[in-house]
Amino acid sequence: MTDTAHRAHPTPRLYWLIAIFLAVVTAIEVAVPQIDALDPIKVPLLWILAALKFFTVVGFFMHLRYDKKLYRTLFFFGVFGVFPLFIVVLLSLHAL
Amino acid sequence: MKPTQRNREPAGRFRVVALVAVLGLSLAACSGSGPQTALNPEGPIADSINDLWQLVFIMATVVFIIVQGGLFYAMGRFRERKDDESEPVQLHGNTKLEIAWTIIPVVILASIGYPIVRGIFDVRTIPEGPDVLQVQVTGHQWWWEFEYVDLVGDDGRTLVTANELYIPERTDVNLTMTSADVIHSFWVPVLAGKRDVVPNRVTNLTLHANNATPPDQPHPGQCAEYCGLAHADMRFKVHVRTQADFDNWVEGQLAPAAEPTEGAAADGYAAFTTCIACHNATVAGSDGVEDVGPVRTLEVDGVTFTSSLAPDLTHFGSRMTFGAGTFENDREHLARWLANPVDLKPMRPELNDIEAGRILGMPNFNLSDEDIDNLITLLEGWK
Amino acid sequence: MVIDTSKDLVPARPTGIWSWITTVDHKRIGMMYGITALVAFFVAGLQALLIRLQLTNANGTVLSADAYNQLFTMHGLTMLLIVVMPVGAAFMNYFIPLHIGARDVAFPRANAFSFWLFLFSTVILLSSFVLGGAPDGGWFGYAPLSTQLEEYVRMDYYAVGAQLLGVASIMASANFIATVFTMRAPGMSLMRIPVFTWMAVVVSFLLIFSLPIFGVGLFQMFFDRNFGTQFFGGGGDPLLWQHLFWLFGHPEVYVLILPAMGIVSEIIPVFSRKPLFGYPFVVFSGIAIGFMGFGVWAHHMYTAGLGPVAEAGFGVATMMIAVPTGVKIFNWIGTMWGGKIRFELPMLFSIGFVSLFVIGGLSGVTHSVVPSDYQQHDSYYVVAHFHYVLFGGGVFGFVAGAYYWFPKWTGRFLDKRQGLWHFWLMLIGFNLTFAPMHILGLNGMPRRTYRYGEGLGFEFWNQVATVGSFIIGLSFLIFAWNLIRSRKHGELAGDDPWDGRTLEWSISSPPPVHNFDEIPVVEHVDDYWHRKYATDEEGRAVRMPDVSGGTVAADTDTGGDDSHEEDMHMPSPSYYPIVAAAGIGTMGYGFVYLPVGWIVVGIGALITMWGVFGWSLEPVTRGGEHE
Amino acid sequence: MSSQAAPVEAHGHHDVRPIRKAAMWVFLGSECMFFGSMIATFLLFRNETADGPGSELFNIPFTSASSFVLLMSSLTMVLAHNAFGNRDARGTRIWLAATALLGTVFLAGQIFEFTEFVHEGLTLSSSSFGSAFYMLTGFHGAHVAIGVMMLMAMFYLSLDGRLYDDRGLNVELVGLYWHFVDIVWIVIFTVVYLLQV
Ligand code: HEA
Ligand code: HEA
Ligand code: HEC
Ligand code: CUA
Ligand SMILES: [Cu+2]
Repeated sequence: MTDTAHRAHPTPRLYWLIAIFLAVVTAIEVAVPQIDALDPIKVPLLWILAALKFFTVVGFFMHLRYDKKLYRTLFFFGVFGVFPLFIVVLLSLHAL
Repeated sequence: MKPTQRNREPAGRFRVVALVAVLGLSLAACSGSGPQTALNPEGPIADSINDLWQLVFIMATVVFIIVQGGLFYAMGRFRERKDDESEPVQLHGNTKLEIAWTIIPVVILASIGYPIVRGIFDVRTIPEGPDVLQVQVTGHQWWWEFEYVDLVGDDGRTLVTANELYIPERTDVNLTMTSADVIHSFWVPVLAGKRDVVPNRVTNLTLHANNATPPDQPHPGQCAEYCGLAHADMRFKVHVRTQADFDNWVEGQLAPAAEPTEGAAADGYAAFTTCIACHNATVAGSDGVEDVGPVRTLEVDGVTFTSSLAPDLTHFGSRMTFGAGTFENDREHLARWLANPVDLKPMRPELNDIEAGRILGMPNFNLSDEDIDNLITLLEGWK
Repeated sequence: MVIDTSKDLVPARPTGIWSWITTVDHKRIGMMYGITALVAFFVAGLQALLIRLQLTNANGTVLSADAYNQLFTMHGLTMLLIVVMPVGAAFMNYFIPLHIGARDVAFPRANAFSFWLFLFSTVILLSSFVLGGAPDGGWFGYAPLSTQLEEYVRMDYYAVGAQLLGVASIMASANFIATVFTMRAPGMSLMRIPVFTWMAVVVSFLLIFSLPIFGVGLFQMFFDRNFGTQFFGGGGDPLLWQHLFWLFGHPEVYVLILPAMGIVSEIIPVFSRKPLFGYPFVVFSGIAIGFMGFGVWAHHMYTAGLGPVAEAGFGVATMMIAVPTGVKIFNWIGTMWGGKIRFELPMLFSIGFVSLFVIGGLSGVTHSVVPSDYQQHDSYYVVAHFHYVLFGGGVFGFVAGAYYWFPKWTGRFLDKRQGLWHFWLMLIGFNLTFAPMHILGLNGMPRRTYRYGEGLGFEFWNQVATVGSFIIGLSFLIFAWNLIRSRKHGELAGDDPWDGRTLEWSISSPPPVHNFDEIPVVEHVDDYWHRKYATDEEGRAVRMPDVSGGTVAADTDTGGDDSHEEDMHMPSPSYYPIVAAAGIGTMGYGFVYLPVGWIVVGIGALITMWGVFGWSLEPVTRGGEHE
Repeated sequence: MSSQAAPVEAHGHHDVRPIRKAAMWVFLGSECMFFGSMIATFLLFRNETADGPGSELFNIPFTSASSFVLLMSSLTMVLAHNAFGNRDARGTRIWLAATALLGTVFLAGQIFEFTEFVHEGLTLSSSSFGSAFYMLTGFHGAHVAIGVMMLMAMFYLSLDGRLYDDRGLNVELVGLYWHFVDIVWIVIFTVVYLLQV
């Protein structure tokens, strides 16, 4: 029950690297709408980039990669639950 | 193993008899009764729904009998007996059995999947073609407005009426519907299932009636989505006519009402000036045909609906009922209506805001008995 | 009531009103949920009786339309949110820690806070009757009707009351989840948890994930009413509300039924003297119901115009819920099969549950047949369906639980003769009331109508229903009397009156404040049964000679000695939870009466802050060092 | 709300931290649904501007900058947590303050943005678009504000060395909450701003 055997925690160095990574992705995100050539894939691309940032923060800053599986299960119910539900809602309202 | 119980006690037998009796009764009770029933369809659409219902009902009954049978059997067979000291076998389950009773329902349900999907498309297909009668429906708190968009009179006006819908027999009728305020639902059980009438949206419903109704026995219909205070009294009638009778009716309705020139009706017409703040009537007077009241429209999703403040009264005399299909159209009821509408039907006229187009019922105008009498004569004369 | 604990390191049971107000004991909180819900049941039942009186004859004149609309709305809201959900919470509070071998829930003060917030929301909702009118938009408050009359505060009561109930429920659910996942006794693996507690977990997840959606809808409703936003009116979309509502509303109906299913899954094995048939199947079917329950919400919107494809998809998905539900039904019957069934009261009500729930479930399946539902939707057929599942299912299940666990709460039995009267009257009355509604609905009687005309043929069955409803009422008068009397004068029951299987029966009745003298070490599903019984070579149960039921807890030879606790500090009582909840309740009243109410909101916010700060600075346990 | 009680000894050998973290994660899962509903509402009304002002008001460079600020506050937060884990009270204090500061800057940016928009005629009641926009970003802002308050509470506790007391709320939980508020903004920034222009 009380197994608190975490994987080794990341170091501040890693945190800084991740922050730089996040900043770069953000820069790309802001750039994407400006580039006309990317227009056809803009929507999926932006979603993917957002997801990348999202899970980077969750995994490293929130330590979900290193923490108990229980937490992951609890949280991912919400994260992955919300998408299908509202995609169906929006489809049925002809808003997608 | 336990000794099998050969002789069933009377109690057990009684239970079975009771069960059969109850089931038989409920089956019998499930044949339709009353004019608003969904179980005696009067048209192909309601019919196809009913067929599906019967299929599912039988299926459900079979499942019911099996499950209750199993339950009651277990109750009788495995009850604790005084002479029996032994403990039961501690069985923890049986995976094969459990998988079986997971799979079997799946199969049963999958088997009605196809009829369901087909049923939906049957009922929901919007009929097309020149033979289809197009009617636009606007729901209001708490009455219905009907406009026959393809039926246009000499003066260019379309046929607008309220609360009583006339349709020809054996013809597809396409209702295009919206609401002026809150959600309502259009429901004539003998002809079709219900369909919500939603503000800001356009919905469709198909009606198709097999046979003309006797003049005094139209099909009753009712608003089926709770829409506030007088939801219960938001009813309507559907008159089915032979094509010839229908054409006759259309002709009558397209003609304007006559402006009375003498007698009680003329006095009534004078008093009618109060009413035209909300009610319209198309009247042929000395200076030609004129809409004496407000005529308003509502644009939703590219469709233009008439959306009046109150029911059109041009041919009020020809209606069987009023107050949204709730009261007999006779002098006695009308007198009570005009004396104090809220006394007959619950409404909230104190919240009316004519400017904003928000009407929640007809106010009391403290009309004199004489005015009331004259107004009734006027309205009853407008056949 | 006070037990002699003789060991002075065992906390004594405090007494007096103040001890209830400041209590953080999950058992007392459970009791308070239960009592509140019972009172609310009588209120909502009385409302139902008025509804029935009004509908007895065509054009009934007992109630005005206005009164009727408030009554059915509040009847539905109260029954669902203030009766059945809290009864579930009552059982969960009381039995989750007992079932998993814990001393309390994870966050006792948050637990108390959840209760008080629930209580204040209840007060807010019910007080609306005398403060400007109760909500009258139906329990699902469809927009734009619910946002239409800004001048009436009625639907503000709805928006605020339901929102606060939601917050309370989310907190309670997070608490239960944390409790079950992190505080189980040694050896109590997930697949050894009693089914009731499993269902509580599923319910908690359903609430955690569905209530926020409802919360957003309620905010939008509230903003539309008070701040001129255009979510549902103006350029907005009325169907958005329906989606948000039913995304909550449908999981909600499983929130209402799963605890009852859990209770029945506890009772049937005990009175069949056999383990639950296919425990894993029952557990997984519950989880499956939870998942599937999230995917079928639009079956309440078949007539709203979603389009044939969506309707077909939701129709088929809805039908499939019959599968995991059926698994439960069949496994219950399988449990009885080959058992030795004792028809004690809890068992009678459980069998009533199974039998009636099947009827309600099957009518649900007929609803899921989309074209059929075009006719049935918003007719009395739906009313029949949901009373069969909610009353025939939920209420029967909870009443079964009450008869089953009353001896644990009080140490005494409920009177059996009165119980039998209760059972039979309730069974007959229930069927007389609600079976005819199937017929009425199919014959075209719409629901939520305060009157119906003559000539539609509705009178006869309505009269039958009214008679039936009074028979139900009578049965509950008997029940109430039984509860009140048996608490002090019932037959003594001992600690393990039914030869129970789960851990709660291993401790005294009523349980001590700290639940377990020693945290038990668990080796089986139905661990307590296995301490009492072995099986012979045929697989039949054989009572083990040396252990006498009910005294196990006193023996100290089970479990390792390191599990023996030197000090048993229970969380100390605190009045901050009630202060914080009262602050939020005050804010609630303020929000109803905006813009004047802003002052009240401010006052409420201050009280809340006081509560929250006090709460966070207060040491957690009596023995706990602070600073 | 978030300061929950923890019955330490009552649970014997249970370590209470995982209990609270479990509850926090469940709460965050629940918040996903909360924000998901509002994001869906926004998507539904993204074009319902009633011929009034809409997404053309957005100033992407400005919002990008404030998004960046919030993103970096996640870095400072995780550094605070790291210092806290190393029992480095001074480091914890500094990084907590930095996080609260960055959060405040973000909030200030949002207030500035809102006032701009209102000037341009986009209000809560001007259109469904406005309603959905303000509701979503407003509730997010409220979350940030609550986060800042919790950070300041932690900062205050760190001043007299009470950070390590057993308490319902601690740096780790505040951190989880704070990161969550950040990742929600990642999605909002994409959906509301980037996808609309
Ligand atoms: C406890 C609450 C509860 C429960 C458990 C259920 C269970 C089910 N409900 Fe019900 N329902 C409500 C409460 C509940 N419902 C309420 C309150 C409303 C009305 C809300 C309102 O409008 O106010 C409603 C309305 C409602 C509707 C909308 C009707 C309408 O307004 O038009 C539908 C439509 O599909 C539906 C379907 C179902 C189905 C398929 C199930 C299934 O889960 C049932 C499954 C169970 C069984 C089927 C029986 C046992 C199974 C077997 C014995 C196996 C074999 C069976 C087969 C092969 C069929 N329900
Ligand atoms: C758990 C949920 C639950 C329960 C238990 C009940 C119980 C009852 N309901 Fe309920 N009902 C709902 C949930 C529930 N209902 C919901 C959700 C709605 C929809 C609301 C809406 O449309 O918005 C509804 C709607 C509804 C309607 C439809 C109203 C309408 O659409 O116009 C009717 C009509 O008969 C009705 C009747 C009853 C009756 C007679 C009981 C009885 O079983 C009640 C029995 C209880 C008592 C009688 C109280 C106990 C005893 C006393 C108070 C002592 C006094 C006794 C005597 C004097 C004899 N209910
Ligand atoms: C403020 C608006 C208003 C005014 C003015 C008004 N009415 Fe009405 N009237 C209504 C509304 C709204 C209804 C529909 C009520 C319902 O059935 O819900 C109605 C219904 C009626 C009906 C029944 C129509 C039907 O087919 O159901 C009659 C007849 C009637 N009014 C007559 C009159 C007369 C005569 C006057 C003038 C003395 C009058 N009304 C003035 C609003 C008004
Ligand atoms: Cu219109 Cu109900
Ligand atoms: Cu449902």
